[in-house]
Amino acid sequence: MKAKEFKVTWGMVIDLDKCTGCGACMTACQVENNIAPMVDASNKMRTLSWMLVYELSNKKSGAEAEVAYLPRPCMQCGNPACVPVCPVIATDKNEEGGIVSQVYPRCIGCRYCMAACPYHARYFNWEDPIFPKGMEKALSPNTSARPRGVVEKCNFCHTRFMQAKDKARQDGGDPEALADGAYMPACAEICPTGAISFGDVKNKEHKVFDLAQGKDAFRLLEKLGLNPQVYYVSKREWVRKLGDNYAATGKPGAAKKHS
Amino acid sequence: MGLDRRGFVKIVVGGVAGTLFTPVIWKSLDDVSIWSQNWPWIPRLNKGEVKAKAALSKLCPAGCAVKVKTVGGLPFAVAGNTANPMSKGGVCPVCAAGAQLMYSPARVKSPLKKVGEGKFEAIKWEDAEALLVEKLTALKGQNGKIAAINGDETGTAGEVISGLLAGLGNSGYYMMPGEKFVAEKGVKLMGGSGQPGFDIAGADLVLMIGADALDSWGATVANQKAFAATRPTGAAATAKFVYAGPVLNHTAAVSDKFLPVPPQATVAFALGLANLLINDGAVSSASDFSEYKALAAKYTAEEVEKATGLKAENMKELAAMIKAAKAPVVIAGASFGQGGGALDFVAGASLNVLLGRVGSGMTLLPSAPKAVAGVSASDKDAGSFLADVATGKAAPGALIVYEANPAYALPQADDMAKTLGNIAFKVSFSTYMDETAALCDLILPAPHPYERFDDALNPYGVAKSTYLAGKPVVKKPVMDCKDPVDVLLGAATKLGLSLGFDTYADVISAKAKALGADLDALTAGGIWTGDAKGGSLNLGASALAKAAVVKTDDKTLAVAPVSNLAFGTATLATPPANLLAIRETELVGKELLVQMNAATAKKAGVAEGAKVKLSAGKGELKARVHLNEGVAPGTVAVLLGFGRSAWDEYTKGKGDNVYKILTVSDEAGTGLKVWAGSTVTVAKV
Amino acid sequence: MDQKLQERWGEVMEEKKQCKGCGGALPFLIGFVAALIAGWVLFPNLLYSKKVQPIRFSHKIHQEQGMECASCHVFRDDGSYAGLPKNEKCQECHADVVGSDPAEKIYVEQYAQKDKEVPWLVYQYQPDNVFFSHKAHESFECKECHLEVGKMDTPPVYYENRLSGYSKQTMKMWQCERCHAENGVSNACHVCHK
Amino acid sequence: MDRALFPDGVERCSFGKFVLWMGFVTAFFLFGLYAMLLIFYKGIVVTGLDNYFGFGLWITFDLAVIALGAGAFFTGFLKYILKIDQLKNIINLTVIVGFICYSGAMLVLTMDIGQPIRAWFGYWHPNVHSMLTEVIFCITCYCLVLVIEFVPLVLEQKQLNKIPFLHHLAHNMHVNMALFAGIGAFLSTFHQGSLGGMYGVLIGRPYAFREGFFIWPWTFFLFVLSAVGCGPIFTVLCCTLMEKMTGRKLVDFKTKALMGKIAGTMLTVYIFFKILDTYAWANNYLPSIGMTFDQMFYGVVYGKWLMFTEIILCGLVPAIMLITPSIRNNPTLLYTAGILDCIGVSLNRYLFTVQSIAMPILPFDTWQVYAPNWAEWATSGMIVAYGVLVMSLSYRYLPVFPQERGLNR
Repeated sequence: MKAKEFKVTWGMVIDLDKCTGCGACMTACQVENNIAPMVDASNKMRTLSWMLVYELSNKKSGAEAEVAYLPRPCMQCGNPACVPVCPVIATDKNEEGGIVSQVYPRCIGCRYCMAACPYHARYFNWEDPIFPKGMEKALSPNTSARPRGVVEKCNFCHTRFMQAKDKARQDGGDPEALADGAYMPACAEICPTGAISFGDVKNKEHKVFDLAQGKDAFRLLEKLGLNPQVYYVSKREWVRKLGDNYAATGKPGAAKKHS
Repeated sequence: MGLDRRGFVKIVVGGVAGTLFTPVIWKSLDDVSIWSQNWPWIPRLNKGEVKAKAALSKLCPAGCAVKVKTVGGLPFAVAGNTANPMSKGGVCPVCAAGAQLMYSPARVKSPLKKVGEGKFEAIKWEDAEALLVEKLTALKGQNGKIAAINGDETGTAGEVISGLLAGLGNSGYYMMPGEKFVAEKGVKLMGGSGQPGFDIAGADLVLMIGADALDSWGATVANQKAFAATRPTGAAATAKFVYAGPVLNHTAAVSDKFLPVPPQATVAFALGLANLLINDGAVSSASDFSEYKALAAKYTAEEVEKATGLKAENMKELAAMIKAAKAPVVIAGASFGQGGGALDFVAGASLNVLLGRVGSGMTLLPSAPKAVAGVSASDKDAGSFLADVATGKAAPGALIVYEANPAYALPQADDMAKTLGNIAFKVSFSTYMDETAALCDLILPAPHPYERFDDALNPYGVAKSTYLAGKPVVKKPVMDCKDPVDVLLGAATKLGLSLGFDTYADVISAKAKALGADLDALTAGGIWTGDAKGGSLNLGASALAKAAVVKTDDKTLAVAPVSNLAFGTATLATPPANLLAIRETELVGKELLVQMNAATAKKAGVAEGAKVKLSAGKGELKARVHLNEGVAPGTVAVLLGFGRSAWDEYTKGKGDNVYKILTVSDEAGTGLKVWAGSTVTVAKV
Repeated sequence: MDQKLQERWGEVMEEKKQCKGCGGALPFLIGFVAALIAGWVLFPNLLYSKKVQPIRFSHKIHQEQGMECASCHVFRDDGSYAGLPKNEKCQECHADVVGSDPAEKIYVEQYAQKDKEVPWLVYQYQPDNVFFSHKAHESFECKECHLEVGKMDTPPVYYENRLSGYSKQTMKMWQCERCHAENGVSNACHVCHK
Repeated sequence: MDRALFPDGVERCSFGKFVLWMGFVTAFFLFGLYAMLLIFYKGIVVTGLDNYFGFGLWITFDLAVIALGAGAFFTGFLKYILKIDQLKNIINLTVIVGFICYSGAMLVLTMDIGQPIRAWFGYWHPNVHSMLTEVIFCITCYCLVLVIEFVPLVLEQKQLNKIPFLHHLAHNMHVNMALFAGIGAFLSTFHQGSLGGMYGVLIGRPYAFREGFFIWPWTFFLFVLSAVGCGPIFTVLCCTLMEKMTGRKLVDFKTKALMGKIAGTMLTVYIFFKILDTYAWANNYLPSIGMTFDQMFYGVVYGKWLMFTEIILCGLVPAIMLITPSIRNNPTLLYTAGILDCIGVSLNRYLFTVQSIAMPILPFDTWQVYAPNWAEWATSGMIVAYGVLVMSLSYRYLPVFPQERGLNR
């Protein structure tokens, strides 16, 4: 399948040197997207975490020890591994902005997309969403509640994108060319250190345009050729190295695209 | 001609054929699939207009100025308030979960009266208030019979409580031991007065000794914003951050340098650094400089390495960084925001004096005018008080607990809880069924921050006098609760004493007026800031001289409680929406993982995953070991906020409570109760 | 074996003869027609339950006062659509009974004054998983998608599907898709789903 | 007492004994049934599957049985299209085995998906780019074909066959069987391939990803070959097992050996390309994405030994054994080779399913270990029990083995 090109490409640039790993993004994400609280949430094998903050270590000790925190939303790959495999078109990458969709009423829960995604960005609803009595009154209007048995994932808080377009229309602006900051996912909006920047990586007006091309910018598993729309930035080489696979020889493999 | 088998068959066949040309099958199939896509037991979304209302979210110790998003009037999410210069649009992980906390299963739903061990019955408000008044009337006028513990450092509610007590002829008003409390003691030891503040935004080098300034110390979000401002993505950093503490925590993770310093070695580290600076030519006009110089000289590279395990070059490198900095600031504090000795503070603060940064990097806040006439801030801490109760030195007949959880969040927690239980009448003003409330004879549910008026003056750490105030976001509380201050004011009237106010709202507007702040602007999400007074401080040499020399022994390990704001605070168990933030290296099922580095583990004879028992004093804590090279030598790091015995299914019985194994000791020289750097013995089980 | 077969075959022939009576295709036709009637006439009545609006709201009267659709069904500043007005809006005129219509009296006494919102039935109900922007469809006439209630003195009956719980008028996905396709608008999933 | 229902001129065990045996198997079946109902009621949260292992025992089981069931289409192809008449002695059995494997696999699949009610979406909203869509189509269609192939066998049951209509029906179906065999061969080839393709296209899973020809990754062809390389011999093993249990000769050894030869030939072709493919993957593809062969394996659970067992011990060895007449014609060795062959192919399916998703792709991630829980085992066991039941009934009442009378005279 040939990867589709878009005029607008929503992308994230996450500054790993600024992320303290406080977890506010995970909370904001869970709230925005109506993910029911999980009793045993430290067991990451059964949780729903559209946004998950990984802890990276340089494996040294004492005064040399360093850790970095890596927030992992859905990469919204330009050449997604998950979309072509879905047997029922419950997910597509078809809309201006290049956000990979996931439609819960269509998904049959075969989990083939989960097997396909190397970022573990896709999650399966093991159980029906059970909110403590009364807490359903605090449901966000932006994401429909999912039944058990379907797969879901981060969609850059897509409803906020739609709302931003409506706002633009209301104010007589161009919904297809939103201003920088007009559309912000919950995680980017709430991050107390502003480690997460968001915008159109193809639009010079948006600050992510330059950030994504910075010399310290990199993407996860670039060599697999999935062409993610999420970029990371770190001045620490060991962190950048952990962003992609390197052969035991230490030499990076030839940047080879498969599509 | 009757209808025989064959004819019947024909009719049926015709019927089936005909049905295929009707919508019956196809429409039903379609509708059933639609039904399967909207199962009736899946919750439906709320409809209506989406608004964002300014609120003061005092869920975290400092309080976040936030915008609460509502749909059809119901809060559902939290966004930062970009207009507020303190939080600048940032939100801490606890306040981010605020909307869901309104419906937390742990909330106290109505006034409760104890009717036996762990059994409560719901009662009406008038009965509850009557009961409170009755008990207080009985003890009115007998000093020492009525006591109050306040866990809210910043709210004006404290003034009302102490005012009430004073009115009842009692002086037993105690604060939960926070860092502010210790720091003010430290400032006194340095010949000054007032609450110290630290100007992170204005510094080009920030040395944090113990203080977890970017996750849980002081005005966290403001600190994070100040840090972020010096770290423009894709450009050069404009300030350096160094963290010296027992654990490679969230603050250390983003700092330019992390220096592992065991909790009990803070003084040695600071004075060792002072020594290097002085040798580099640093001088101070402070009266006790020569004394200080002589003292620091004792902390040679070898001494420091012995106490901290830090190599000489690490210290040299740091000294050089400080020397190169134009506006350095040193922040000293316990790594978990309390229990630190005043000397730990003095040692760190003295570096600011030495570097001539008092009044700029480190400030002193003037004491603010009071709203309630004739009350003074308390300098007595709940820990010492309960210790006295235990030993019979104090014998209160009634105890009022406001926004505090002493049964959980004081050293040797189990003892504290026992002592607490022995007090005849205990009333807790609490939003949630916490460990202390569960012990009380009367629980008066307090509103959630979105349901109440509240304010925050000078959250610890701010460089300038700062005042925030908030008003309710929702029309009426979702539970049958009343504002504690309103209740107390009502009680006061019934007890025949007037504090000059009927409601907390009145108190707050009086406070605002006293400060010269515009209340409407504040409740709209604004802020009031006054200026900081400089004031001269000495180096606290005479106090530091008494600092106990660190004793190292092989049988025990220093325990470093690690605070992670997302996991909640002393007065708030992990919010349901934050459970995801707990890592599999921190909690497995119901087992807490304590962290130590490989060398320490080897010394203690334990390995990764080993079941261990940490014990000190009468307390013990069960956990598993997780090896973490980010922990200082000879130290075991334990996460705070676990081992809850009340609250809800999401937190109850998960992990173990580190407070249980913290032991109180009297600080040499100051006589202050300290428990940072207390030691534990580790045993395999 | 062959013998047996012969006999069976004979019986079969017998039956055929007897059956001449019950006229070839007639029964088939009877069944066929019966099914058609059941399917097209009875079934719809069974499938939908009829409901009436809590208040006999007359769009006609309001229009005669010179009101536009947009005077009550408004866009908010953020571009979202308010849909059916809330008491707040209605009370601008109906804080107290102003007319003679009994329906108004009911509204004022049972809802407005009790500060209770009217549980209007929405003919174009869409489920939670649909995101529909009225703003994006502003250029269309309301009646192109909605029942033309403007001239009605009595709101039409509300038909609720017993299986899916949707309104009979709820627009189906294929209708949305067709219109999008005809107007060259994207049919990507997230254009309409959330 | 049920003697009247037996095929003409054959002996069967006593009814009591038969009931006992059926009861024994039914017990397993019912336990599995309980697990299945529990899964439909509570969802697959009751299984051992998790966020890392969306695929597990069930998918492995499906792929394995579908491969082993390949005897049906391939033998059918040889018998009806290539007219290798000797295969008529075993063709019925291959059909029954195929039918059991495919119907069983489909049942497992409906359990495996999170929303069984929406299983039909595969037809209603197909995504033509997805190998899985092709699998859903072909498997269901081919299962129908197998039913059609199975029906005449049922109709030939002594009593049923007395009804002339059914008799003629069966006869006519037999006459046109070549057509169905053709369709079956076509469908099967494709979904066997698509099952391989499913993994081959996983660009994010270096262990499984393969380049290929046009839209088909190499795994597409390898899966077809491996299936036909084990299907026929699996039927032989089933037959032999039945002979051992019933104590009656059912198919002459010549036919079995022929099946062995067929499987062996295909297996040899397969293993040749499999080795080429593995070599190219390790030396070409992996370096191109900066990974090494060693990174693909971990400890014992995911050790290299698995791959060597699959390719050498259970691939190359049986291949050689089966194409060498002297070895093939020795019953014991033939069956040993057959068993190795089947293990090898099943192991191949396991590795593609589990190892490829157990491997950490994110450099800061770690290997995860997967263990199926009782619910998965029970339900898989239910399918096996179901197969045994169908097979037992067929053997007792249907004329499955044309040679049986002769061989046991």
